[in-house]
This record gives sequence, structure tokens and C-alpha cells, in this order.
Amino acid sequence: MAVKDYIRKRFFPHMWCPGCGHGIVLNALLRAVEQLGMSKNEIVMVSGIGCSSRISGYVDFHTLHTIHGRALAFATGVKLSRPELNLIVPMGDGDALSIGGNHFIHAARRNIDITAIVMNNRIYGMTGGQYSPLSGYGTLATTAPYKNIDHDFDVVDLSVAAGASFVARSTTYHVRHLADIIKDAVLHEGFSVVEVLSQCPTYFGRKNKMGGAAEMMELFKKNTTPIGSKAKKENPELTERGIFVRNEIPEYCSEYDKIIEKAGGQIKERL
Amino acid sequence: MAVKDYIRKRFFPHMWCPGCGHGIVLNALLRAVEQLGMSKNEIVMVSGIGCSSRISGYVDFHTLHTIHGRALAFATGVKLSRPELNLIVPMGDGDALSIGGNHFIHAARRNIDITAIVMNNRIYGMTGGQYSPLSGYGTLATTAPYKNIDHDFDVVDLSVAAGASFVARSTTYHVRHLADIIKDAVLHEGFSVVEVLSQCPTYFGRKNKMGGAAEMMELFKKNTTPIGSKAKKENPELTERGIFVRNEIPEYCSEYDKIIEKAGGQIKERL
Amino acid sequence: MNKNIKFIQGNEACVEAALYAGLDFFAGYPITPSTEVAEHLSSRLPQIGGKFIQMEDEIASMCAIIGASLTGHKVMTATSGPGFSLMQEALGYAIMTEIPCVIVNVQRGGPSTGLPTSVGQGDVGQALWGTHGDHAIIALTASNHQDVFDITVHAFNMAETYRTPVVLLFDEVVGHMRERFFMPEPGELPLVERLRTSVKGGVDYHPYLPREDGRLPMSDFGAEHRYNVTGLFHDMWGFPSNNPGVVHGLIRHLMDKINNNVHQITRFKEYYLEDARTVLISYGSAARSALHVVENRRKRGERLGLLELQSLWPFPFGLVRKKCADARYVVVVEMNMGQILQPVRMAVDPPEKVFLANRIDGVFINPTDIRNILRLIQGKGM
Amino acid sequence: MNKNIKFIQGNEACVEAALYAGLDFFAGYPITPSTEVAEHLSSRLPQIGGKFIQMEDEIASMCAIIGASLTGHKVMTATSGPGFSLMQEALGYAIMTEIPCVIVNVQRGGPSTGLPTSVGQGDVGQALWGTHGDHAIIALTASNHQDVFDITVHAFNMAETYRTPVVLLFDEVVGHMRERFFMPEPGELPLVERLRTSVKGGVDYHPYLPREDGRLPMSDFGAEHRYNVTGLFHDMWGFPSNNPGVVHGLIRHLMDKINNNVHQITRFKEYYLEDARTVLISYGSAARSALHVVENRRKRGERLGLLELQSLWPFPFGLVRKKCADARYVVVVEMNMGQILQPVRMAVDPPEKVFLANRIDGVFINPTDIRNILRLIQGKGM
Amino acid sequence: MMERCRLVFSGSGGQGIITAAVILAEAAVLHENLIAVQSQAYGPEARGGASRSDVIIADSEIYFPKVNQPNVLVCLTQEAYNKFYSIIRPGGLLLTDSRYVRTWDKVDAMQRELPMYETVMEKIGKPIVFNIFMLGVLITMTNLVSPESIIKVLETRIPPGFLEMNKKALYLGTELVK
Amino acid sequence: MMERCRLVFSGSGGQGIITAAVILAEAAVLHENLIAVQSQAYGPEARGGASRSDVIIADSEIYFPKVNQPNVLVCLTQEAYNKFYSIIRPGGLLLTDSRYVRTWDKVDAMQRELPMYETVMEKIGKPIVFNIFMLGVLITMTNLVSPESIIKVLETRIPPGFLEMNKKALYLGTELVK
Amino acid sequence: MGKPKLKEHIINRDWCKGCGICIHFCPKSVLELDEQDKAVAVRPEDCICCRLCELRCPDLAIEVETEEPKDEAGNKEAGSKN
Amino acid sequence: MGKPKLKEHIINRDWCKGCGICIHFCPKSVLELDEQDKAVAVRPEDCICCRLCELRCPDLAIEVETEEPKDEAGNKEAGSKN
Ligand SMILES: Cc1ncc(C[n+]2csc(CCOP(=O)(O)OP(=O)(O)O)c2C)c(N)n1
Ligand SMILES: Cc1ncc(C[n+]2csc(CCOP(=O)(O)OP(=O)(O)O)c2C)c(N)n1
Ligand code: SF4
Ligand code: SF4
Ligand code: SF4
Ligand code: SF4
Ligand code: SF4
Ligand code: SF4
Ligand SMILES: [Mg+2]
Ligand SMILES: [Mg+2]
Repeated sequence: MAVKDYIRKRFFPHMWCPGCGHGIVLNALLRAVEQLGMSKNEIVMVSGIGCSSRISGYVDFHTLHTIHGRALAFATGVKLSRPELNLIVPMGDGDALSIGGNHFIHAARRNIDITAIVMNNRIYGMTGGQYSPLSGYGTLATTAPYKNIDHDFDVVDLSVAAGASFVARSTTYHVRHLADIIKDAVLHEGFSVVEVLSQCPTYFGRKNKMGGAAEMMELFKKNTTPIGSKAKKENPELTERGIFVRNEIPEYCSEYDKIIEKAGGQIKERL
Repeated sequence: MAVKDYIRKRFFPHMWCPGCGHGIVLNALLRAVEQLGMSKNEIVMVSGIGCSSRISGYVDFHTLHTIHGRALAFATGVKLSRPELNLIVPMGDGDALSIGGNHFIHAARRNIDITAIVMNNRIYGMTGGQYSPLSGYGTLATTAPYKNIDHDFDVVDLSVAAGASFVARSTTYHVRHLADIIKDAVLHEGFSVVEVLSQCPTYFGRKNKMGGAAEMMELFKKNTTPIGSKAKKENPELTERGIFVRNEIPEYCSEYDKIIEKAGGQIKERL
Repeated sequence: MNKNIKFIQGNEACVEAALYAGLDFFAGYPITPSTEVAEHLSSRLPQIGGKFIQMEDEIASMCAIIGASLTGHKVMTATSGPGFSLMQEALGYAIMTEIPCVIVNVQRGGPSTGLPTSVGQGDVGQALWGTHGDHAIIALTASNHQDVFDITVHAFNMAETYRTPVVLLFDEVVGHMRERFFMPEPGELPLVERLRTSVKGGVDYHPYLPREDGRLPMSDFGAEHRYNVTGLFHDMWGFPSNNPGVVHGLIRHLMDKINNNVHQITRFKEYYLEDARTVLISYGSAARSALHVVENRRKRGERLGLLELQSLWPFPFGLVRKKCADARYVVVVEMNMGQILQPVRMAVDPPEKVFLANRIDGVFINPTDIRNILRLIQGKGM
Repeated sequence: MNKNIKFIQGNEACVEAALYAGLDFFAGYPITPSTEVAEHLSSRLPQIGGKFIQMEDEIASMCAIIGASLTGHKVMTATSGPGFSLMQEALGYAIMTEIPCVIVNVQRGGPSTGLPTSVGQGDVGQALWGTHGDHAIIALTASNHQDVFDITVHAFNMAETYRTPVVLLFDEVVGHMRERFFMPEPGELPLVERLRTSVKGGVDYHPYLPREDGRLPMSDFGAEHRYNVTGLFHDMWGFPSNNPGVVHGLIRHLMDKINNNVHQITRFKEYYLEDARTVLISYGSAARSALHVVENRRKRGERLGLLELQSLWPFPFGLVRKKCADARYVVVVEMNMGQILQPVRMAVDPPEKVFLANRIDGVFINPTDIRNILRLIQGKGM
Repeated sequence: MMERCRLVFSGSGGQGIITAAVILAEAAVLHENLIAVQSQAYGPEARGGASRSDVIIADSEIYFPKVNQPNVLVCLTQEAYNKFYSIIRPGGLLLTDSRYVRTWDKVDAMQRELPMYETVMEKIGKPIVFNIFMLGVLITMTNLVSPESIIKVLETRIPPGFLEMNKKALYLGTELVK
Repeated sequence: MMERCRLVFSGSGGQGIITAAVILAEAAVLHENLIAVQSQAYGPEARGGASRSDVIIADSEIYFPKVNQPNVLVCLTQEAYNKFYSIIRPGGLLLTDSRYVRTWDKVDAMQRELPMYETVMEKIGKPIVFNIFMLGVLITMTNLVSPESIIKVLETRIPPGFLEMNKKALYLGTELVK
Repeated sequence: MGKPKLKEHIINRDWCKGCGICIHFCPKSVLELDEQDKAVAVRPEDCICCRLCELRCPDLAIEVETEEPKDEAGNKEAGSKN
Repeated sequence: MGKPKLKEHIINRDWCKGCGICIHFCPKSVLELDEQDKAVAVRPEDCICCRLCELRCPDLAIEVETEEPKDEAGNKEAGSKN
């Protein structure tokens, strides 16, 4: 199927600002799905609220646009009740890790087979540029006029500590890498996290004088490096990209099947 | 001041079951506070809901018994509004890391100067023995009659990943160690986490056929070892105890004072 | 011994009823006095191939059942006051997106943490108004285990019929008490199954277009129709819209589908109402004390009757008005500050003949409490 | 140019009023259309040595301000529908523990995510009933920036006077619109400061024992009195109690301190009511359209008047009854399905003379919408 | 049998008070064709303090499910006795264990202080069947249900390995007061 | 001046439409002793689609703050024009930019298509002052407020380094239609 | 497999928002914005069909049509990291 | 500093719940439960004043009174890990 067959064309042009990185994530995601040859009916996309979360309206899967921060809890219900479906949950940084932080670590802990894509633009885009838990110390935001004093999470470290069995990072600059990583994440059995550094030129970029979308993407190129690269050793400030963790641990829904067996129940027919 | 002067004697004997580890945590906490020579007026204890959270009723500090899972959010308000107070937040494992998981990681991320004591009995004691995010795979609970399939968090790993600047673990068996660690945690400037392995003989012990309180404490002795010990190398199954992390990073309230300075405001008089 | 006789808690009767109605997905978080619902289901659901999951909190529980309902399952969660407060945002989402689900609230005493192990009926108003924005809801209740069973089945039926969340407002006494109960045979109670669309794959399906009879056929996530679900105002395909006509139509639809069907939804029981000069109106466990008083007084020849409401929202104004028309006095018996008293006063003419017998201290309302009020009214010339 | 003239948004007027009233701690989470409250405070509070913190969500925000109030600060949070739903559990805690605080809800359209950037007034019922269990609350509103300022100051005063949370129910139009506004001078508006106990350290202090005038003096956390605060029912020292007398007393106290002081709490404005044959009742931004209609019709000599409510809860039944006594028709103008219509109907005799002019589609209610209803009533022979 | 019997069982958490109450009521309902309602006090209070369970057994519908004034009051700890002794219905039966309870007031009721715990420890040696022994005593004194009905319930509730011991305790109980 | 002037400014997100509306209204209130209300459409719609800001300027109290039928309608993009052109009050002024908007319908209003963007780019070269230039045009055509009042507002809102450029844009705007 | 050969840049002018990303990152400076701020291929002859413009466009507004069957090339390309 | 010398075990019988922890872990088997399930010191002469019973009692029901000023001993002990 062509990439364009996976989208709901009638809603294009989409609502994102010119140069918004979220569109590039959509682009890469579509290519990943296309390359995996998945059928539209076997994918459920669940999202929360935010610019990023609007992505679910544009893809022609089963789509569930929920409430702020709770997408993974909804997705857990969908997945556990029908494990044969593929669950993709794109999330904003605020959505995933501010209000939604608890569902994030618990979904990771359970290792339920859901692919979470954190579209990290380091800002609350939808509400107009307040700082998020990923903005980082010293950045400017509409609620941090004197510069932010909040430290940021490292999404990778937190995901790993919480128990996610697949954890990776890429950027909107590294689009091919990004599509590949999304493919791996979707194929992985268990909870997978893909952090994508994405640009919000309208708020984060403007507030922090980073230039336009292309300039912000240049920074992704400049400030990141493959995991364990020589560059990283020379400059520990660099952010690593690649797959950090990929473990085979028992997946939640399969584990639940064992409970049903123990209880003497019948595992319901899969589609 | 004598240890007993720190408690509200009229409410004793307390409501905990015979042999409940939470009483030992109280005991160690009182000794820590006594040894630090702190005055009762400079301590605010904030707790949530659970057997563990009832601890705040028994100590003669300023005490705030709040709602389930939110103690750290309340404590953040108390601390930031009056930074000269010492905040101690004892929490149940469910309270801290199930419903309260988000506040936990965010308090850690901000590195606000609060001492969180996770009284980890691996069960929801107050509501009668349901599994918690710390029960662990394969345990029994009233809501895990076929054995638990949920993986548990490692409180230490999660705290470190979230940004806590002091992270330690002890048990109710190792009471002197526990009191020492609590002292260090209270003295530390920044967010400190002390995980205490505590016994609930009534539910966790009984359900999992571990014997009485003393037998459960024997297990703490047998199954734990100091950080980096030889025993650990020989038997990686052992749980380490001790101080895992102790970092000097800027504390939230002091950082906020800098914002006030930048804004040209006056930092209000401290008591 | 009749194998269908059981001696169980109300919470367990609710569990058995839910399974009877077809429940096969439950997500919850423990809280007194509802916890036994979760506990029983953790063992019962896997026996029938269903799924039980203990989530990280009540918010997540409510979200998870909505997700599971969308894949075509009958779903439920159970909680009490504090958890019910936490569920309000997601409950509003289920109302807006028209997802069938059942929420059990086994009420305890007071606001906030209150009296966790005592009885109360203080969440009646909240069941209707707890989430933000205009909306309508169905809330049901019962006073004994046989009725808990029937009304729980009714709850699932209403959820499917109207594609909406239904709140079961039980209370600590009904939930925890053990009493005799006869398990109905399969087929004995009518069940409403999920109405699935007959539209074939490839043909345009409208998840939010009511049929002529008002019902909205669904399509399971994973089945051949892909559509969108959103808590934003949306059109008949489920896509966001801020067209004022669409918005207006959706709000009206959400309210009318419930409020215009109050007759279909309403459940009640009546005792000695034909000639009653004093009508007690009660619900939930409080109705047991009311019935106790009525039975005793009738034996003494006093013309007392009881209207036991089993559906609180949508409030059956017509029913209450009719049943109280000939009464000289109406006494609402409830364990709160008068949350049902208010709509009863709106229904009854004149409102001045309506009195309240209540109890708010965590102690189960006594026949004596009711008798005291009756005496007070009698002092006024009964 | 008068230096006190400003041209600002309603949200900013609210911020300036809160600072005027003594706010020095704010915790919040961004949400349209309330976000500007947080944004302005993030820059304004540190200027006066106060604290602003953006929490991880609305639950944490509500909890944080309660904590900060206990150390003796005047505190506030701001949100909109979905966030307000999330705050309900902690709001109930503040009610139960009698913590002064102000919660701003800048209302948007609809239930659930609804219409985030449009106007609505759908959270009125929720403000009263949103949290579980019996309780009472104060909810205030305003229709223009001068009033937003006054009523915000009033909110802080009421919070301190009654030791209770106060909800400010603004809406998108008032919050976002910019208009002229005169900044009052210090001292121009009366302020109620935190009442601190005069009991000396070492002497038994009762944080939950009302004085003769009904007020409960507080002691700051960190000061010389150590006491307990809990959401469980509690005695006058703040320690848990399930003594039925204590429980009953506390619930009654929590409700009576608000409901018995409706006169002190009530705020309203009236226009041309003396001889009005048709009384419009409205509040918040909707009252602007109502006033527009009234002014126009008065110019034509029609006997129309407006009662603008600025306090919605406790509902001023007496006031409404009195002001509508001589009216032939009463029209409630609001942007919801009739949430204030209901108590107005309970207040006005006969209820049949009360009509509703509303709008629920996210479009700001127009003078034309009101005129249409008036025409309809006129058809009935006005 | 009496038209309506109201019982209150009280004691401390670990004594099996509530189980005994449930077994009695269940026996009445399932095996004696009676109507019964059982309820209990829950929660943290039950942890430290005295626990209580109410049972009503009757041959007609029971609406009000709580016991205000019991016909039969069982107190197995001093704390329970102190808290509840005064609610006994005049002329009712007040059963206490002589090891745990020192009765310190005369009430208008038949007071029976029996060495139940002592007998259990002496004859069986396992405190775990104390509650069933007490049930044996109780049903013999009150004739509420037959021992056979209790045994039928025990058979569905007690793991096979422990059934015999429980039966024995029940019969020993019946014998103590025969 | 007219008793009540209702204006609608429309265009796309980056064009500074809302800033222009606020500046105009603020100038009226703070420096011309008039009454004014400004409001705008917020949110995601404002991102992709056409944004809109309403201003009412009057010499008496303004209650209803929205504009149903503007006396003055400014459209700076085609999309905005298509969406809003029909609401113009008969006899009103419809101002469009000739680079961005092709007017395709005749309405009962004074239509003015001016090369505003072109002039800004030609004379100043910075698109950022397009909105202030437009304000210059507007106040000259309508006589709503004086350029001096606008400048007083600019002085409080614009960083010093950019003030001169903005003033210049404003005056160039006034000149375009003089 | 040989180098893919360009057939055409298909640019959806309704979808293009003129963000300039494709232009900025085109290794061969093939693209530019026109006076309506839409991307256009001004030097198609220089295009090496790397598809980076297509992959990085946030608006799915640009497609690089080549002479080979597109699918294969796409798959191939996707394997190599950048 | 010499070994502390025992004065008395102060056991609060109202607070003691008979959990047996002090008994189980006493290195010298000094303590036992009496027939009312309360801890008692049956072999006080064997007590080495290690205070572990006091520190581990969940009910704050036992105190080991020694001849030295208690405070110092307490502080000293607290320093050594176990
Ligand atoms: C309960 C609740 N609180 C707050 C909001 C307002 N809100 C909507 S999106 C959002 C954050 C958006 O930031 P992010 O998740 O990073 O996504 P982005 O827009 O940056 O892609 C917020 C705070 C809401 N809709 N619901
Ligand atoms: C919102 C809410 N949900 C649930 C509960 C019920 N509840 C009370 S305590 C508790 C868990 C107790 O477990 P934990 O935190 O581990 O403390 P413990 O009792 O084991 O010390 C729960 C679920 C509640 N009070 N409030
Ligand atoms: S505001 Fe930021 S995140 Fe949102 S669409 Fe615009 S660029 Fe993207
Ligand atoms: S139930 Fe468990 S945690 Fe609670 S008091 Fe008893 S032993 Fe302690
Ligand atoms: S990247 Fe896409 S939207 Fe941006 S200029 Fe190029 S074609 Fe247009
Ligand atoms: S395919 Fe490559 S070379 Fe060709 S236009 Fe696109 S980015 Fe430039
Ligand atoms: S440890 Fe304490 S409560 Fe337990 S037996 Fe010893 S003295 Fe008693
Ligand atoms: S002090 Fe040490 S030796 Fe003495 S009784 Fe206590 S535990 Fe035993
Ligand atoms: Mg973001
Ligand atoms: Mg626990």
C-alpha cells in the first residue's frame, strides 16, 4: 500500500504549524508501517491531548483521541482486551511525562505490548508554550520568563528504570533512522518507547531564539550522536540516539493467558 | 529530647497490627530525629493514605494526613512556600508508586528538599492485601489469586532515573542502619528517597506463607547485603542496602530564590 | 438444598450479576468498601476467559475499561467516593464518546477520606454533576442482594441500549452485608447485547449517527470499520467539529437520549402505596429501614407506604409526582443531607409536604430515626 | 493618562486582583482558556517575593496550594473543565480540612475535551456537586474586568472568612477579552487577612473549634502550635474520630458555615428591576448580552430589568425570590442547558413563569438569542 | 425456634469471630431454610481494636440488618466485653471466655463465662479452632441451627486436611454445655 | 467620530493580526479616552487556519463584545477573505492586501485592495512590520485614533531597538492612503 | 541496482506550508520557495533522488517520482541509516 | 567507655502487642511472652544492653534502662551499623 493510503487525506493540510516536527514524525511513522506491510485494520492508534496527539486524526487506523496524559491507560484496555491488535501511542512530552508520567512508568513496568512514541518538542505546544518536564534547565517558556529551574527527565533512563523492554531515541532530522527504529519498536513484543526529538518552531524555537524549523533540525544533527560513538566520549554533552535496550521479557498479555489457563478458563479466539 | 517526647502518647497503642514493620520505621525515624536534635516545630510530616500513612498521627510534629498518593504534591506546596521547614514524607508502596508514582518522579526531578520514606511492605495493607507495584512477580495477593504477573519497580533505580539526589535502602531488621540512613536523608539538601523493606505479616506474610513478623525480618536479613558486597557478587539475587546515590545538585527552593532575585523581588524573611 | 441459593455479600452479588450480563473486562483500583468487587473478579474473570487488571489508579481504571469497551467487550470498574471523584474526567469522556460501561460506586461516609468503613449515600448529586460540562447520566441503586443482581444486569442493559456509562450507586451496608440470594438461571433475565452495525466493510459507517429507534450501532476496534473517537465535539464519523450546529446537536442528543427515555430506564418498587397517607421515599440500604418501619406500622393499621427508587438519574419526576399525589406527607429517607429530597421537592406539589429523615454520621439509619421524624410530623397533625 | 487605567484580559485582571488581595503562592497546570493566569503569575509572583510553580498536573496543583495555605499563605490555582474535574478529590479535601484557597475555573465549551477554545458555562452544577459526599461551597463569577477584579478580591476574603475553598467561575469570553479597567489603589477594597489564633504556644489550641462568631483561627505550619490535618472526620484538634456526634457536627458545620451566611457571601448587580415586568437573570459573560438587550429595550420604553448574579453558590434563593416577586416573566440567560435555571425555578413562585434563553454550541450568546426568547414569550401575551 | 434471633460476636482480629458469624448465618440459610443476615465492622478500627460481627436469623424477611440490642452477645476479649456488654437485650445470653474476659458488671442477662479457650488448648492444642468450638457451644445453648448444618458449611469452606479438627472442635463445644 | 465602530481583523497566524488589533484598541482606551473591547479566536484552529480578532471602539459602554457585522473588515489572506468577506456590514470598509488576496465577489461595501505587503517589503524590507503598516493605513482611512496614540502604545510594547522601524512602518501606512 | 532516475517532483501546493525544510536540507539545492511560499523544484536536473525532501516534509507535500518502481527503492533506502 | 549496665527493662504492657520480635531477636534470650502475650524479661541477668529489643519494637513498648546516662549510649550505638 502506498504511504498516502494510510492517511485520511480529507483532513489535509493538517493543523500543525509550518515546519512542525510532528509532521515529520507522522511521515516517518507512515513509512515504517508501510514498510512493515501492515494492514490498516490491525493497528489501533491511541493518543492523548496536545498538538502531537492530533496525529491520530490523520491516520486511517482505528483511532482513539482521548484525554490529556491518559492515552496509555486507554491503550492498555484496548490491548489487553484484544491482544492481537497492534497498539501505537504517539504522545507529546507533556502528555507522556508530565500529567501522564504515571501511566507511562506503569505501562513500562507491566511490559505490555504497546509502542509509545514520545514526540519531544520540549514544550507544551497546544497551550502555547509553557515549559514541560523535558524543557530543560535554563530554557525560556511563557511560564518560565526568568528561565526554567526545572531539571528535565532523561526519557531513556526513566523508561529503562521503569521496565520498558525496548527503548530508543531518534530525531526528526534523522528520518530514515527514525522510521527504522519505529519499525523495530512496533515489531518488538513488549512495551517499547521511541523518543523523537521534534521541533516546535512556533513556541520552543521562537522563545529560545533557535531560528526556524530547519535551524532547529540542524541542532538535532549537531547535538546528537549514535550510541557509544567516539564523538560521545569526546563530548559527553552530546545526546545519544539509537536503540538503548531491547530485552526479551515476558509480555503482559501472554502472561495473562497463563492466568486464564491456570484458572481453567478458555482463551478467547483471536481474530 | 527523649524519643517518647516526639510522639503523641495519647494515641498509643497505635492502630498497626502486632509485628507490623511500620512501627519499626516509626521507631527508627524517632531515633533519627532525636539524634539530630531537631525541634518538633521545624518538622512537617506529610503523608497520604494507607497503614503506613497513619504514622503522621503519632508524631508530634506539624502533621498533614492527606489523600491517597498525593502526599508529595502537598509537601511540595508546604516546602516551597516555607523552605526553612524540614519535610518528611512517609509513604506506602502503593501510595508512593502506584497512584502516587507521578508525584514521586516529579518531586525527584525537581530535586526539592523533601525526605521521602517508602515503607515498602509489597502490599496494600490498609485495604486488605491487594498486590502493589512492588509485590513482585509470582507473589500471591487477594487480587492475584493465580499469582501476580506484574513486574515490580526497583524503587532505587526509578528514583535515580527520575533525578533524586539521595537514594538509599534499608530494612526493619537493620534498625540502626535505618536510623542512620534516615538521618543522612534528612540532612541531605535535595530530594531524598529511603526505601525501607517493611513487613505486613497480616496480609503479605500470611498470603505468601512467610510466617510471622520475626520470620519476615529474618528474610530481610538473609536476602539483603550491603551495596557492592562480596556476597552480592556471588549471589546477584540479593537485594543491596545502603546509600546508592548522594549528589550535590541545586535544590529547587534555592533555585527559586534566584528567580526572585532576577525578578527584582524580595526573598521573604525566613523564620 | 437449592443449588442456586447463595449466602454472599452484596459486592459479590454485583460480581455475579455482571458476569451473568456478559462482563468480560474489569479494571480497577482497590478502595474500601468496594474492594471485594475487584477481589472476586480477579478470580472469576479468568475462569471464563475474561480479563481482570489492577491499574495504577482509578483514572487509569476508568480509561482502561473505555478502551476495552471499544474492542467490543462488556466492561466495568468499581470504586468508592475518592476514586469516583478521580474518575470524573474520564467518565465525561465516556459520556461524550458514547462508550457503554458500568461504574460501581460503593458509597462510604462523608466527603474527602471521610469514614472509609462506614455507610453513606453522599455521592448521589455527584453521580449526576461530577464531570464538567452539560451531560446526562444513568444512576441506579438497590437495597438487597436480589435487587443488586437485577439492577446490575439492568445497568449493563442500559449501558448497551443507550451507549452510555451507567453508575451503580451502592453503599457499604449493601456491599458488605451477607444475605440469602437466589442465583437466576441463564435466560431468566433479559440481556441487551452490543448492537453492532450491519453496514458492510467498505461502505460508509457512521459511528455517531443514531438509527431511527435512537440506538447507535457500534463497530469493534479491530473490525472492518475504522473510525475516530474523540472527546472533542465531533460529527457523525467521529471527527472533530466546531460547527455550531453539530455541537448543538451532539449536546442535545447526549441529554435527550437519556432524559427522554426516563420511562425505559426507571426502576422502582412500591409497598402499600394504594392508600398510603404518608409516603416514604427511599433507596439503597436506607430503604431497608424504611421498609422495616412501613411493615411494622401497617401491622398496626397505619396508612404508611414506601416508594423505593432504584433509578435515581434520570430522576423519575413523573413517577414521584403521581405516587405522591394523594399523600398528605412525603418523607424522604436517605443517608445524606437531602440530595434526593431536592428533586422530590421539585416533583411533589406542594413541596412543603415533603420532609427529610436522614442520618449523616456514618451510622446506618435506624427505624428509630425514621419514627422520630414521623412523630415530629404527627405533632403537626398527622 | 490615568496611570491606573489598563487595557488587559480578564485573566490578567484576575491575576492583578489576586495579588492585590495578597496572593503569594500559585501552583497550576496550563489549560486553555485559563493559561494566561498562570503565565502572568509566573512573571508577577517572583517580583513580589511570591512563588509560582507549574506542577505535573491539576491534581498536584490543587494539593500544592493546600500545602502552601497551611504555612500561612494566600493561595490560588487556575484551570478549566478537564482540570477542574481532576481537582475534585483534592477540592473535597480542602473543604473537609477547611483550608482557605481560591480555584479559578475559566470555563470553556462542553463536557470532556469539548470545545477548548470556545465559551461555555457548563461547570456551574459541578462547582457545587463535583466532589463526593455532602459538602457546601462558595462559587463566584463576573461579567467584566472591573467586576472580575472585585469578585476575585471577594473570593480571597470569603476563603479567609469561612476557611474554605472558593471557586471563581469565569469563562472564555471574560478571560480572553481585553477591555478597559481601572486598577484600584491599595486600601480601596477591603481585605480579609488570615485570622491567626491568639492562643499562646504551650496552651491547647483547637484548629477546628469555631469561635463565637463562627470563624476558626488558624496557626501556620512551622509556628508554635503543632496540630493534625486530615481528610478523615476529625475532632477539634484535627485528629481522626468516628464518633457519630463528632461526625454529625462536622458535616453540619461545613454546610452551615456557608449556607447560613448566604447574605454575607452573596454578590449581585441589578439594572432597572424596580418596575421590571420581565426580569432577566444572568451571570458571567452571558450577562453582557443580557444587559445589551435590557439597555436597548429600556430605550424603547420596555419594562425589562436584569439581575446579574455574581455569587452562584450558595444560591441566593431569597434574593431571587424577592427580585422576581413582581415580575410577570423571568428569563434565565446562560450558556448551558439550564444549570441556574433549576434553582431559579425553585426560588420563583410560580416556577412556570421562568424561561430559559441559552446557547450551548460554543458561540457566545447573542442579544438576538435573547430577543428570540422574549418574542416567544410575548407570543404568549406579554 | 425463636421468630428472630439477633446475635453480636465480638473479639479481636485474629480470633475468627467473623468467620464464625458467617458460618452460622450461612448454615441457617443454606441448610435450615431460614433467613439470615450477617454484617461486620471493617477497616483500620478492626486492626487494633475490638472487632464485631452482627447476625440476625429469622423465619421471615429481615429488612433492618444491624443489631442494636442482641439476644445473644459473644465477647472473646476484655476490650470487646467492655465495649459491648451494655447493649445486651434484657434477658439475653452473654457468652464470654473465662481466660480472656473478666466480667465486671452484672447485666440483666444470662451471663455464661466458659473456659472455651482453655478447653480447646487442652483437648486439641490449636488456637485456630477456638472460633468453631465457640460455635459448638453457642448452637447448643441457643438451638439456632444443628451441628450437622454447621458441618455442611465447614465442608465447603475448610481445606480437607483441617476438616476433622474443626468437626472435633465443634462437637467438643457442643459437649461443654450439654 | 462614529459612535461605535466594529472591526474584524483576519489573516494567518504569523501576520501579527492580533497584535495589531490589541494595539489599536489599547491606543483608543489609554490615549483617546474611548472605550474599547478586543477579543480573538484562539486555539488549534488559529494554527493552521484563518485567525481573527474583533475590536469594538465606542464612546459609551460596550456590553456585547463580539462583532457580528463589522464596519471595518481587514483580510490579509485569501483564506481569511473567503471565510469572512460575507459578514461585512453594508456600507462598511473591506480592506485587503493585494498580494495575498484576490477579491472574487462584489459586496455592498467599500472594497480597498492595497499593495500593503509589497510596499512594506519595498520600503522597509522586513515582513515583521506588515501589521503596523496596515494599522497606519487603517487609522488613516477611518480616523479612529491618531498615529500618536498608536506610537505611545508601541513605545511600551516594542523593544527599543525595533521602535523606529515600527514608527516608520506606521507613517508609511498613513501615507499610502493620504 | 542502478541509480534511480527522476521523473518528477510532485508537490502538493495545497499542503505545502512553505516551511523550507526540504529546501534547507536538499543536498543539491534543487528546491526553492516561490513567491507564494510554496516549494518548487527549480533545478530538477541536479536531483539525485535521495528522497530526503520527501521524507522530511512535515506536510507530506512532496513526492519524488522516479523511473524505477518506487516501492523497491523505498525499501532499499530505508535500510541504510542516516 | 565501659559496658553499660542494666537497670531495668521497662515494658509498657498496654502498648505491647505480643508480636514476639524482641524475643526472637534478643541475642541472649532474655525475653519471653507471658500467658497474656506480653513481653517480659525472664533472664534480665543475661542482658547485654544491646538495646536491639528497644530499637526493633514496633510498638515502642520496651525500653532498656541502663546505669549510664542513656543519651550518650544511645548516640554511640547509633553510629555503628548492623
Ligand atoms: C486535564 C487537562 N489538563 C490540561 C490540558 C491542556 N493541555 C492540552 S495539550 C497540553 C500539553 C501539550 O503539550 P505536549 O503534551 O508536550 O504536546 P505538544 O502540544 O507539545 O505536542 C495541555 C497542558 C488538558 N487538555 N487537559
Ligand atoms: C483515591 C483513593 N483510592 C484508593 C484508596 C484506598 N486505599 C487506601 S490505602 C490504599 C493502599 C495502601 O497500600 P500502601 O500505600 O502500600 O500502604 P500500606 O497500607 O501497605 O502501608 C488504598 C488503595 C483511597 N483511599 N483513595
Ligand atoms: S505549536 Fe509547536 S507543536 Fe504545535 S503545531 Fe505549532 S509547531 Fe507544532
Ligand atoms: S495490615 Fe499490614 S501494613 Fe497494615 S497494620 Fe497490619 S501488618 Fe501493618
Ligand atoms: S518541506 Fe514540505 S511543507 Fe516544507 S516547504 Fe518543503 S514541501 Fe513545503
Ligand atoms: S530527492 Fe534529494 S536531491 Fe532531489 S530534491 Fe529531494 S532532497 Fe534534493
Ligand atoms: S517487640 Fe514490642 S510489641 Fe512485640 S512483643 Fe516485644 S515488646 Fe511487645
Ligand atoms: S538489650 Fe539486647 S540483650 Fe538485653 S533484652 Fe534487649 S535485645 Fe536482649
Ligand atoms: Mg510538547
Ligand atoms: Mg504497602
